[in-house]
Amino acid sequence: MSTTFTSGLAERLTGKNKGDGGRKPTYPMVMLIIAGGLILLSALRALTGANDLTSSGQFSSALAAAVPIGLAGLGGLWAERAGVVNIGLEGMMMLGAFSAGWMGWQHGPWLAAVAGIVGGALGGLIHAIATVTFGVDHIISGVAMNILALGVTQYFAKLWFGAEGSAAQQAGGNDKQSPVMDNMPDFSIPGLSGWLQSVEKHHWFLVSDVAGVLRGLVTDVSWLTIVAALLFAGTFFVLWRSAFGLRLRSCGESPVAAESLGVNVYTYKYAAVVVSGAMAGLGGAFLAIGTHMYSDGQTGGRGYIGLATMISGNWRPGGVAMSAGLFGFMDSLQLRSGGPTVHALLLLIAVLLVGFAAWRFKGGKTKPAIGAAVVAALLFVWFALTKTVPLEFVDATPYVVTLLVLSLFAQRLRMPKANGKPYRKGQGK
Amino acid sequence: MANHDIHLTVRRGTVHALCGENGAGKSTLMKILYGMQKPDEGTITLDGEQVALHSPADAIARGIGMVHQHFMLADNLTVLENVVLGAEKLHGIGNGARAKIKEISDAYGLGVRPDVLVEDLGVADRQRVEILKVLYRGARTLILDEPTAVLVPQEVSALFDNLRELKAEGLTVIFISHKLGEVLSVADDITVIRRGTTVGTAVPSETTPKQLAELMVGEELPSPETRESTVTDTPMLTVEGLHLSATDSDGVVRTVLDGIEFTIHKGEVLGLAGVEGNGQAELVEAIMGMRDPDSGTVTLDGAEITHAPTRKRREGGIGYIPEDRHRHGLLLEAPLWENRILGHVTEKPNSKGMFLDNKAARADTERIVREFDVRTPGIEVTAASLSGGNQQKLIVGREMSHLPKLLIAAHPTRGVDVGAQAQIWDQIREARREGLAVLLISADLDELIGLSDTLRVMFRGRLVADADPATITPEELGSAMTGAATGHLEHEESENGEGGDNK
Amino acid sequence: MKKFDKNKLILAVAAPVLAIVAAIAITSIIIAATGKDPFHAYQVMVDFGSKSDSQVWIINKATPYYLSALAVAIGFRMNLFNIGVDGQYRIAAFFAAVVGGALTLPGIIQIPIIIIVAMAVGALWAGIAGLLKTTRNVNEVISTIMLNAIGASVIGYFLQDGRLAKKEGNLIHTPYLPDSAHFFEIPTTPKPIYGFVVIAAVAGLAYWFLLGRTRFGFDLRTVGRSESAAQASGVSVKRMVITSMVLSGAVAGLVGMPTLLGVSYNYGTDFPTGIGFTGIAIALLGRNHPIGMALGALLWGFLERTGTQLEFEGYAQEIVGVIQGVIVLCVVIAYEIVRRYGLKTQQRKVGEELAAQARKSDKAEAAA
Amino acid sequence: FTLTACGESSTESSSGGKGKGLGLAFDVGGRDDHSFNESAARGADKAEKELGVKNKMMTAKNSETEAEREQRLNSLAEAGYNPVVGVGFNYQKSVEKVAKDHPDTTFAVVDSVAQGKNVESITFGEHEGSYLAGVAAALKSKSHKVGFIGGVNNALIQKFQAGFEQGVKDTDPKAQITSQYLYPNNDKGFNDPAAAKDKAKGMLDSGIDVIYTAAGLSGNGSVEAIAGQKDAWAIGVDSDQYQQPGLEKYKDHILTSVVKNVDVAVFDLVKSVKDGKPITGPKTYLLKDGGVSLATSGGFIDDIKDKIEAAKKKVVSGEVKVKTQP
Ligand SMILES: Nc1ncnc2c1ncn2[C@@H]1O[C@H](COP(=O)(O)OP(=O)(O)OP(=O)(O)O)[C@@H](O)[C@H]1O
Ligand SMILES: Nc1ncnc2c1ncn2[C@@H]1O[C@H](COP(=O)(O)OP(=O)(O)OP(=O)(O)O)[C@@H](O)[C@H]1O
Ligand SMILES: [Mg+2]
Ligand SMILES: [Mg+2]
Repeated sequence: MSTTFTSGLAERLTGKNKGDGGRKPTYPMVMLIIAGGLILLSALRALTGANDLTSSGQFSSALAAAVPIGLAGLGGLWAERAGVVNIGLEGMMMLGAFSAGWMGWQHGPWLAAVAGIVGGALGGLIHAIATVTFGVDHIISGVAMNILALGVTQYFAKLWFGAEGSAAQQAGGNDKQSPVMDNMPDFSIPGLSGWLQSVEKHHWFLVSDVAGVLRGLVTDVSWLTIVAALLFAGTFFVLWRSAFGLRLRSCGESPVAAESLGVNVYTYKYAAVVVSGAMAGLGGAFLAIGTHMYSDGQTGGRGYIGLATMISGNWRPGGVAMSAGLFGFMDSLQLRSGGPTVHALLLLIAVLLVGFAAWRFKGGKTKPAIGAAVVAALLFVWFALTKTVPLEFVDATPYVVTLLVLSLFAQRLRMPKANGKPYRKGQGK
Repeated sequence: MANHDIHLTVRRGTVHALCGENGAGKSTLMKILYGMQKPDEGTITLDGEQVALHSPADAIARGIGMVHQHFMLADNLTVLENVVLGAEKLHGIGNGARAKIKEISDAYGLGVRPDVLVEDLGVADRQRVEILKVLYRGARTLILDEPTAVLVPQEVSALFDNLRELKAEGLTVIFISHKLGEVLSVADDITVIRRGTTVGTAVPSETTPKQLAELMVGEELPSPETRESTVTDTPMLTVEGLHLSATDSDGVVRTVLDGIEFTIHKGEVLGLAGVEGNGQAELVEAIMGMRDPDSGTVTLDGAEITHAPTRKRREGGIGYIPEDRHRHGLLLEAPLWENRILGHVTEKPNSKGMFLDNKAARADTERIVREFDVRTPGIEVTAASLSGGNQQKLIVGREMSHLPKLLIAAHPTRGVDVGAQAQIWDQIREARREGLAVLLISADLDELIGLSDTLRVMFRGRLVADADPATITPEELGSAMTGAATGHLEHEESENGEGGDNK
Repeated sequence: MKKFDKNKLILAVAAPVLAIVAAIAITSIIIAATGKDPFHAYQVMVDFGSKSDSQVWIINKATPYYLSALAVAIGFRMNLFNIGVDGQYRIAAFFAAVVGGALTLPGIIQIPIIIIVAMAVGALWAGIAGLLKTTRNVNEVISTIMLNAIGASVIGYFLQDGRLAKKEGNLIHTPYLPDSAHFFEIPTTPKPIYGFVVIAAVAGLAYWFLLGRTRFGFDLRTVGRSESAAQASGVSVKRMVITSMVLSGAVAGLVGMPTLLGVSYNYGTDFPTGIGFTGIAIALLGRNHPIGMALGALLWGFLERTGTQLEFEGYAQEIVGVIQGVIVLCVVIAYEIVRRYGLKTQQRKVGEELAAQARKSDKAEAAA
Repeated sequence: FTLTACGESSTESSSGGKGKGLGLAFDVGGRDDHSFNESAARGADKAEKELGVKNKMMTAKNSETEAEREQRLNSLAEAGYNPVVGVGFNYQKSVEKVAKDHPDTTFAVVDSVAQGKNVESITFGEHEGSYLAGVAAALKSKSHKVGFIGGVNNALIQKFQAGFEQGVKDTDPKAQITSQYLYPNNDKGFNDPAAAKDKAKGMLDSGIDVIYTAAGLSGNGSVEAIAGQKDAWAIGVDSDQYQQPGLEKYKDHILTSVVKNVDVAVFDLVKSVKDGKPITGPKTYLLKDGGVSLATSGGFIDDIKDKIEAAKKKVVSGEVKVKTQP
């Protein structure tokens, strides 16, 4: 999958909500774009023989990789929709992962998820106190939050998991990791999964690809993934279809106006940031539950990436889901199949860039068109002359992709208007 | 203290006007009535019942609604969302609410479309949304804080028609303004506030504007009128064929300035009239070098500066009193002396070569504070702690200290009290006598007419009309501002300047 | 006038003191809650920290921290959040090590070349973020975070046997710098202080002078205080963004130098990471003030030096991380409280003074 | 001239007498890492039990600098611990430096070669152990496709890869080997089970049925993925992973583990110091010294025991020379 494709899609999905239509995506349009993407991917697979591109395993692990990032992004969305920038997501994820590890080995994965939510929410609460009550700059508070969370989790991990002779240590815990917990149950849609597998095996153009993708999404799916999906849908309904959500968003758009209409802005900001922490915490818990334990450094910067998905997802749940999906896809692609498969993607990106160049050229923007065409040509050359991509470059793809998406589309993104701005009660003009 | 010893009684079913000069405490009083600020002492009685208003929610629950001086709208939300916000319980946030909005809008002829984004609306439309917001909540008492400040006269009379209709329905309207003609034309009762306290009441039918003004100010009103002409033949600023387009957030390119041509001579004040948002701000920014025009030329004192950077222009002798002093004129958290350096860091006495000369800058700030009567205990306090008027005086002092050839003054006396206003006018007049050219932009048409040597009207990015300030009336100017009249505006003697003139 | 200055001083000291008191209180509660005596822990730390070799160690440790904080602070002063100092100093140190390892020149030439390469590479890497911000409107927080990760990959690619590095046992590193490139040391007992501390001090001084005493510094601070006012005053905000990003990156380039020129003499897989993030904490702690940041860096060094010693007394050294986190959080909150309190008192004073003036003139009028 | 910092130095005031016992400085994993730190700790425990030598263990923090490692070793030496062992190749330079300042203390570094009169450099024949793992993998694979997952692409892990590949090739020349690393250059690779799980799944999906994972803690992830597939085998590393409590559920899929007996080396060193004849200089614990071995718990390789023994003999005798680089 590529930059231009998904972000274009995200763009459409998340475009400005212009009343009666305008750029609001229609259902058939979304389906059309998804179908187009699939056809491209299948063509690429058929052409390069990189079968893993659309295998069920690939999509299944992409989904698992996307969930924690997506949850962090969703957490960011909650906070920023209420006007509070949350760069402390990483720290809140750490707290979530830690709490989940602590609860999980004693009481199982479900309670671990709950503990993760609580742990993250506590982090959110601290961030809310600092930013909302005390009016500390949001980014500064977030950075402080990350430093604090790191210190606290490491300290308590040593105390609670690694103490000599403790029950936790006996059960396999140590300074850096919790004892293991049970599996989170998962499910497959019976019948469907097996049937899809048989179709997938044949590597028929498009048909097998669709089967692979579908199978990846319906086989061995953790229940927690379902919860995450529900949270995405729920977020949309709560924020865009309920009075609570309207009030919350109004705090991010114009807190002074909200205040003048009797909305207690502080309350909504608090609620949003705490929910934000809870989501990030659940993301952390998902990591811990997935590997059956908390371990030091587990979050690995996913909180920051979550922030990036929120931005490239244009502060909309659909957009966050799409860009988290892209990240998950790239991440699992490089982990599962390494260089050669990513190598195949060069071709796809080159083709899409040519399309982009043509589009810009038609729109009369020669400069970006030429730029894209040159990059496309370079990619073709690179593709033709090599057989694989160095692991280091593969490693960096998600980050490069984010930078690309942002630099191509940042101008079109629309963040909540009062996001990151200080707000004090009764001090509006 | 913003308010003390306030006594205000409003009769049900009337329009009650509250007037007072800038900073008199009108807004503060209304914020108290609306529960946004807490009074230290005193009581509020509503329909014979003593009430305590702790938050706007309390006020709303008691049928008080307020349209603020600065609009309280979220640009990125739709009209519907803005209206139902905080009142979701009444009719939900969906179709019920939409129907109700249409109903109210039709009943009072407000013409509000519920699904438009607020950012796409003009000022008058926004104000109608604000009024609808209040009515939607079933308010029986409406507070309108300076609703006419941003409207052209024609829009004002439409608004007044709306207000009369509301009154006929039995609603109570409290209406704030310091435009006395307006007040006399629409109000049933008038209360005057000065320095945070009520100084008297008046009955419109028995009061002249002059009496009211003196009650308000406590002294003769100063006049912005320019007596003798000092206009010379030497062009100072020449703008030719200026065209500017801007890309909005949707990537749509719009023309904001089109074919702008004018010349300001030494010793001339050119007044630019126009409803806000018609390109005046962009024109100023183009002349200041903050925006780069697509075509056309700007010439300052014989030197072409069309694409020169802002700093070059400032060094070349342009002084700038910005429209929004907090955004463009000051560093609020910096001490006064650093604010004195702002915009003139490359000039004496602020720097020597590449290095700052903090000592000299401090000394010169002391001088400005003294000569321009900036009321401050010292130059180390932050700009934020000064009142708006004193901030403005500091800015004027700073810009005048560098002996500009051209002064761009955008709303130079907005939000400034009468004393300071007179002082600023004097400064401009005096410098003009010494050959200063001034581009004056003001929403206060009296100021504009009184101070200018030449008048131009801007509408939708073009200069559509010109007029002679000696004869023109605010109404005539207003009709050009709405695009109803173009070309050279001639004063028609037959018309009587009803309601627009306060002298 | 004098009154204000005195108040200002009190207010300036109030915040860190408030924060440290709060931090000690919170940490004590945490330690006590785990059944240990917090005061004994502090005593151990103070005792050990006051030893001469500890002092040398702390200074050496604080030097890169200080440089990192300076780099971060340049951004902060103009409201740019350069989260990317970490990536910048690493990629800078790497290429400086490569260049330094390839040349053999007299020290007087070799050392400046290495330092200049480091500053240039750091500036370049940071400049990307600046450029993306000004031309493509990409938020620098996100872009620098991404660039950190990309920088790590770039280093990873070149830091391999046969590319720009070579193997020594299980370590992989760039070729050793020649002896001529070793930076001087200040001979103290029992261990020397790395000479780069002098450069750090000079950098601090230059930072103070540049920002506080030059036109450029004024412009930079203006942008930090109000972008719109800066623009109207004639500062090219875009150019300023790029310039300060580049400047910040150049200083970030220095961060790795004490290690490269004084300790490791090569860039290897064991080159220290994370100093950029520490720099953020210290810049916050020191409030972007050159002396405040120096104290902050020393405090960090002190905590890290003495934290290890706690292990011998039955405490967990990880408590240091908690202390650091709590201090930073308390400091940012305390600064905000004090700032707001200061502004309020000042406003009140101005109001009072004006009211007094008004009363006087009213009286005069009445008398007349 | 010489400046003197104020106050006495901690050395002058250190109360630590000599002979406090063994000082162990771990890398970030810590003593219970279920891997080779734990193995080192086992050696220390054994020394305490059998020789009555006490010990002190300290663990590194994340992203440390040279100064911190030096300080840790220094503190241990000054507190009177002897010998002082740096577990992990990151300690190489710091051991060299600190050993110079404490000539009367014996130092050791594991997995690296350090210079110094009073320094032992303990290295292991990981490639030899991995060679045997390769033999076992080749014999057990039904699909003739085997995989290797390394945590971080560094020289040490490449030794595992080289030995394994050679073992497979020598046993089953037509077997296909896929060798991949989790991270090119980031210690996160030793601590990212989720990544290893994905990697292993990818390999399994491509038909590989035996996977050897040399990635520290990350290995748990690949074991878990392998356990999800019938007839697939995992080969563990460092400790006998069949015995590991956290992997209890999957142990039926753990074919064997290449065990690195750091405990043997540590015990030997402690004993030598206690006996007054400290071991110094480089010492490589190879297959023949029992420094590395193939675990047999679970009994899954009992059926191919003979062939493995035969391979081991060839290696020990030098008939087969195992490469250290792929
Ligand atoms: N909370 C407060 N407590 C005390 N004094 C205050 C407070 N807020 C503002 N002031 C005083 O009010 C003035 C600040 O005015 P502000 O900036 O609100 O002016 P403004 O409304 O724009 O002024 P103007 O009425 O001249 O337009 C200062 O004199 C300040 O001391
Ligand atoms: N809490 C307060 N304490 C003291 N002064 C205050 C306080 N709040 C506001 N002020 C100041 O009191 C003055 C009255 O402001 P207010 O906005 O009520 O004036 P106004 O009559 O509405 O003027 P305008 O015509 O400019 O709208 C201003 O100078 C303001 O800054
Ligand atoms: Mg006012
Ligand atoms: Mg007002």
